[in-house]
Amino acid sequence: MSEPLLTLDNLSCERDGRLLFSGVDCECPAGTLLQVVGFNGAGKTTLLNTLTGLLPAAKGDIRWRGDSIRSQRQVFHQELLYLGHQVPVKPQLTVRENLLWLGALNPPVTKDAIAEALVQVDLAGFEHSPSFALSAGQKRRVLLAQLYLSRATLWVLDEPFTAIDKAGVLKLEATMARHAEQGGIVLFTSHQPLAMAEFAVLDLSQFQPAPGEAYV
Amino acid sequence: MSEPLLTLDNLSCERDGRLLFSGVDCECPAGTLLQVVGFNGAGKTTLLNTLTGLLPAAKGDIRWRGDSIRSQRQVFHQELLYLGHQVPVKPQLTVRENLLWLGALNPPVTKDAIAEALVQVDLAGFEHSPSFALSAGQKRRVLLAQLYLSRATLWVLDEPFTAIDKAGVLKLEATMARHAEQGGIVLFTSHQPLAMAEFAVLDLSQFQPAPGEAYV
Amino acid sequence: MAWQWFHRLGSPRWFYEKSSRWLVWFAPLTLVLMVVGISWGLGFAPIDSKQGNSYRIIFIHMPAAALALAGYYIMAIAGAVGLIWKMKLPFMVMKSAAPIGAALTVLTLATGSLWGHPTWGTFWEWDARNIFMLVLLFLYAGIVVLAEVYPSRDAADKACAILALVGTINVPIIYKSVDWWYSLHQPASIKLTGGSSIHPSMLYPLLLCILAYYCFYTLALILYTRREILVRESRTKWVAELAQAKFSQSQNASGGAP
Amino acid sequence: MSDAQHGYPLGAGFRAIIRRDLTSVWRNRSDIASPLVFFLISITLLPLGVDPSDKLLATIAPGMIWIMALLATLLSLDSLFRQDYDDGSLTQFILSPQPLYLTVLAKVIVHWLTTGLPLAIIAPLLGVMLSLPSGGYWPLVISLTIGTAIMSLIGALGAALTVCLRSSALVLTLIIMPLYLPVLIIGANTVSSAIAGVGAAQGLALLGAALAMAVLIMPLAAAGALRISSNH
Amino acid sequence: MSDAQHGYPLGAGFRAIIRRDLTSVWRNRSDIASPLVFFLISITLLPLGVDPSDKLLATIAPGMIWIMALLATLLSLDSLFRQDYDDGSLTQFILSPQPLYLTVLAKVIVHWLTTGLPLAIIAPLLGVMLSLPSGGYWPLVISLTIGTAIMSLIGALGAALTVCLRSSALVLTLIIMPLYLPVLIIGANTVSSAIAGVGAAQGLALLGAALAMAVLIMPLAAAGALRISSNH
Ligand code: HEM
Ligand SMILES: Nc1ncnc2c1ncn2[C@@H]1O[C@H](COP(=O)(O)OP(=O)(O)OP(=O)(O)O)[C@@H](O)[C@H]1O
Ligand SMILES: Nc1ncnc2c1ncn2[C@@H]1O[C@H](COP(=O)(O)OP(=O)(O)OP(=O)(O)O)[C@@H](O)[C@H]1O
Ligand SMILES: [Mg+2]
Ligand SMILES: [Mg+2]
Repeated sequence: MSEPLLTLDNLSCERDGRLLFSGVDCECPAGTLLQVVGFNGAGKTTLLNTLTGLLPAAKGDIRWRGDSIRSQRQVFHQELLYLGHQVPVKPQLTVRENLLWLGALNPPVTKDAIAEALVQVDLAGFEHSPSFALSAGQKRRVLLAQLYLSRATLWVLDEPFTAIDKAGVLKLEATMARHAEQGGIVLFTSHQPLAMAEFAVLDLSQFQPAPGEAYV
Repeated sequence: MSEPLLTLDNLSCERDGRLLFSGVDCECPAGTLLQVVGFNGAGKTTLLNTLTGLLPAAKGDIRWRGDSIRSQRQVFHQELLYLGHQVPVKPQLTVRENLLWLGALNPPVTKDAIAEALVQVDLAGFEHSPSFALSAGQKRRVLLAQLYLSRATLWVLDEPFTAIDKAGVLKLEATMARHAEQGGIVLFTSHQPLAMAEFAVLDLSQFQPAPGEAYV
Repeated sequence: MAWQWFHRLGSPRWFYEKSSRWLVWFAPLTLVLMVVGISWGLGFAPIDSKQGNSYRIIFIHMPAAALALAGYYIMAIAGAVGLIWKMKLPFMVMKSAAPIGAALTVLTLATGSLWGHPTWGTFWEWDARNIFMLVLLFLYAGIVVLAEVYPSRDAADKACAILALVGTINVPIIYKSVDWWYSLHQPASIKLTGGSSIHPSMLYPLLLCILAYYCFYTLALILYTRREILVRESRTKWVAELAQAKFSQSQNASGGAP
Repeated sequence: MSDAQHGYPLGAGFRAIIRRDLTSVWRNRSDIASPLVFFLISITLLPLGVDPSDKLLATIAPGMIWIMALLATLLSLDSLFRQDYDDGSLTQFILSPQPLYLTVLAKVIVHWLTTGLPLAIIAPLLGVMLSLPSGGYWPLVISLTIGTAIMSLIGALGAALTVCLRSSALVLTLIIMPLYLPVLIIGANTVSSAIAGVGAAQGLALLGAALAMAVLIMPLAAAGALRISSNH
Repeated sequence: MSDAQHGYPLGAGFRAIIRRDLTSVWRNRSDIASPLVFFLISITLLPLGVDPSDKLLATIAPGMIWIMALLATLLSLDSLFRQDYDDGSLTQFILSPQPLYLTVLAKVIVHWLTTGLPLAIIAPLLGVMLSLPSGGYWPLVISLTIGTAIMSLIGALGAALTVCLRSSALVLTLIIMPLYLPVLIIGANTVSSAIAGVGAAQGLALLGAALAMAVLIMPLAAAGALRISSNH
């Protein structure tokens, strides 16, 4: 087997001193498509945030291409695309202007690439609409357009299907599967039943601390 | 058949001068469980907002117990519970304090009723947690606890299943079905496939204006 | 090894248990120093020829002013140590130092105003050092408030540390600029000038008072930090056991009484 | 279920909002402290920026204290409805059977209790720092007490009108300032004339009348403005 | 895909943020107008609150203009990172390979261009309203230009520290005011000494040195603070 790109090594996370889960081990070689599941409050969002370096881990380590992410933050971030709960789309800017700045945070984007990405998320024709006049689902689609612009290897998506209609969900699943096929890694959370054929599942419910051990 | 409680009469809505849908007719007698569906941007949220009186209708009328809602706003609001995209939960207050004020906007709530409602939404034990320390799904559950507190007849729920885990979705569906059985009305939107047995569907895609007619 | 020792020092539990032992002799010592120093200054030092008895406020006022300033640097250093070595205890020390420093600043301001009434004829004068003290109070207050309002404790610690560190650059700048501004506007103040003019019979009690204040400051810092440790670690096992022990002790005591 | 229409308790929502907002403020205690701090600090800035000789300070003291109280109130206004708007609470207020007038009034009362009143209480201290002549203290406190209440009421209208704007803090200033001017002029004058020995009764009477009018009109106008802001 | 590691364009994100923020401000044009309006109005309030005789006004003019510029800057700070925090843009900044220092610097530059600079440009007008003596105009403009830049930089730290607080506007005041004091004192003095004929060179040199230091330190500290605020 190919060497794992991303490794979670005995990872534990806590919030305000309360242990959420502990001892998560996981190796993701290129081509991984992994759904993180668990009940509300299990710690999925916390796991994803820790993985990207936004939150500190309580114990354990996260390695990217063999080295701890803390020692190579900038290199790691070049290969990372993170889409969270929140929608960083400025209401007063048009759809295209939003993608221009979001894109520029990672390697350069062209206007053509943006037009192409907007077609992919069914927002063609909305390039010049101000973003405050979009519906909930359309706003999230602007965010998802980044999937078609980014050259990142690792996609970390927190509930990417929120507010997306049925056709949109199917298309998004296909895109995620294709990224994995092409040697990328997709980690995502979702509570919805999915139509995709093959993906791994990491169930956080199994890593919860025993009743008395949340506080050490 | 029993007389309809809620009637949409040839309803059309527009946003910024663009016609979203037109000619929606719908009668909801007691016991209606109606899902509003449509692609992203079809106008579901707009329809629900118009229905509750938050947005003006472009054409047509909304009647409650036979009279236009505009002529009897206060009476109508006493029988209405609206849960939207947004989560009016103050981060600095505890879960219980939030439900106390939310509940007080409608007929009085007791602390026991709140404790009971929190058990229903699986938040028992979180009464005194500050709300900012809740996960996305837990925050929405605080909002949903209102379903168990309210005495309203008409429930209007915009994507109530967002961020809720599988067990939670099943329970919520059951609650909605029971409310309808007991003579209430539930209008909701959702893009998720549902497990519920019987509910009516209003597909907004069928009421879209013809290509040239969005601007009149 | 030295490093091991250093990291043990960072452990709140270790500090809590050790400091229990220190307090046994340190607290009485501080008390004695305070009583002796202040009663010597207020009761037995000779009367000042120009100011009469009102000058005696200096025994409370001057050490408080000195410590209020020193306390800021102690707080900032604790914050820096916490940030650099990612230890919990220094942050707790930093957080405890803020209210103590603020209290000392208030004390300086209050005693200064009291003193100002007989000497300047007014409670408040826009004098360089008064302004500086007022600004120091705001600097402390900023840290106290920030620590209070931050939603998460870890974040609050680091944020306060950053603010305190930036403050250390700013404190001398503020001092200088206030001084500069003041010298442009007003003639020399009515203050007693320089420590050198002080007679030994007043100097010794003053020095003793300063020593007593330093001890008092350390004591207050230890007590506050211990409290902070208990609050933060309240849900850990060792605190639970401690509470259990205390509880059964008191239970035994009350049980044994009849 | 139609029994909900009868015996509907009007005061419940009013009390709940007051309790909610007071609890919120208490949780974020800095909310009370902060207008005070702004007030204190900006008064402290004064002698730093201008020549701090006693006579000059005493001349400008009543005016400056009033101006700074006005600015402090203004600063705290933006947050009056902001959070309720952003998180959808406002929608719930509007869709609740409680009259919106009462809800707004509840919020204004909490706002005044937590900003205006503390300002008025702390004002004498600042008077000392600016060497305010001794005749001015009581008129200062009373006029500020009434004046800040009027300003909270007027401010509610401004906050309601601008709540749907992204960056409202300063548009608010523009809308509200002209309405605050008369309050400022009457208030500062009341204090000055008390110091000059002319007596403060007339000024205070005027302020009282203005307060009565503001209580009647402003929450109504603000409620209307909120309905408009929410619907878009 | 590892070629992304090579030839990574550093300036792209910096320029994109500047362009984005300028466009945003231009869309909400009131954002520029509003600190100006606050500045104008509060200076206008002055003669209403205090005795408007020429001599008195001229004495307090440099100090008052500086104080009001400071307050206007302070008012506009709260929104510096607020929206980026609320909508998750900040997370994207932090997770982007662009150095956060540059991103913060870009935001500070836009802030200064849209608040500080206009204030400095309009200041002479206010000087006329307060009968500022003629020697003071140039020192006023130049000292304000440099001073507002320093204040934007310091303010970025305050805004970054308070961005995760619910009601930050006034905690911000508390934190920032003491840090602004030296700038105010030096700035106001520069103008006064120029009017007194002593010359403004020393004050301006001091301000320049402070600016250089602030450019180096403040965006770094603010970047650290943003990482802390975002991670909770
Ligand atoms: C609210 C008013 C006052 C404040 C904020 C204040 C503040 C200070 C400060 C900051 C120090 C410096 C301590 C040091 O350098 O180590 C100090 C020392 C001192 N103050 Fe005050 N002071 C006030 C009023 C007064 C008054 C009214 C007097 C007497 C006329 C006075 C007499 C002294 C003396 C004698 C010292 C110590 C000797 C020296 O360093 O010069 N102070 N005060
Ligand atoms: N505030 C607004 N101003 C102007 N136009 C708007 C506004 N909000 C929404 N729209 C437009 O109205 C249309 C319908 O929006 P609405 O939010 O009702 O859609 P929806 O059916 O709820 O979609 P979704 O499934 O994404 O939630 C969209 O095309 C959108 O562009
Ligand atoms: N900012 C915070 N401070 C303290 N505790 C928090 C914070 N955010 C979340 N928590 C706690 O951490 C736990 C996990 O939260 P997290 O958001 O990771 O859950 P999740 O698995 O993503 O849930 P969901 O399915 O609802 O999104 C929750 O129980 C919550 O109470
Ligand atoms: Mg989550
Ligand atoms: Mg919608």
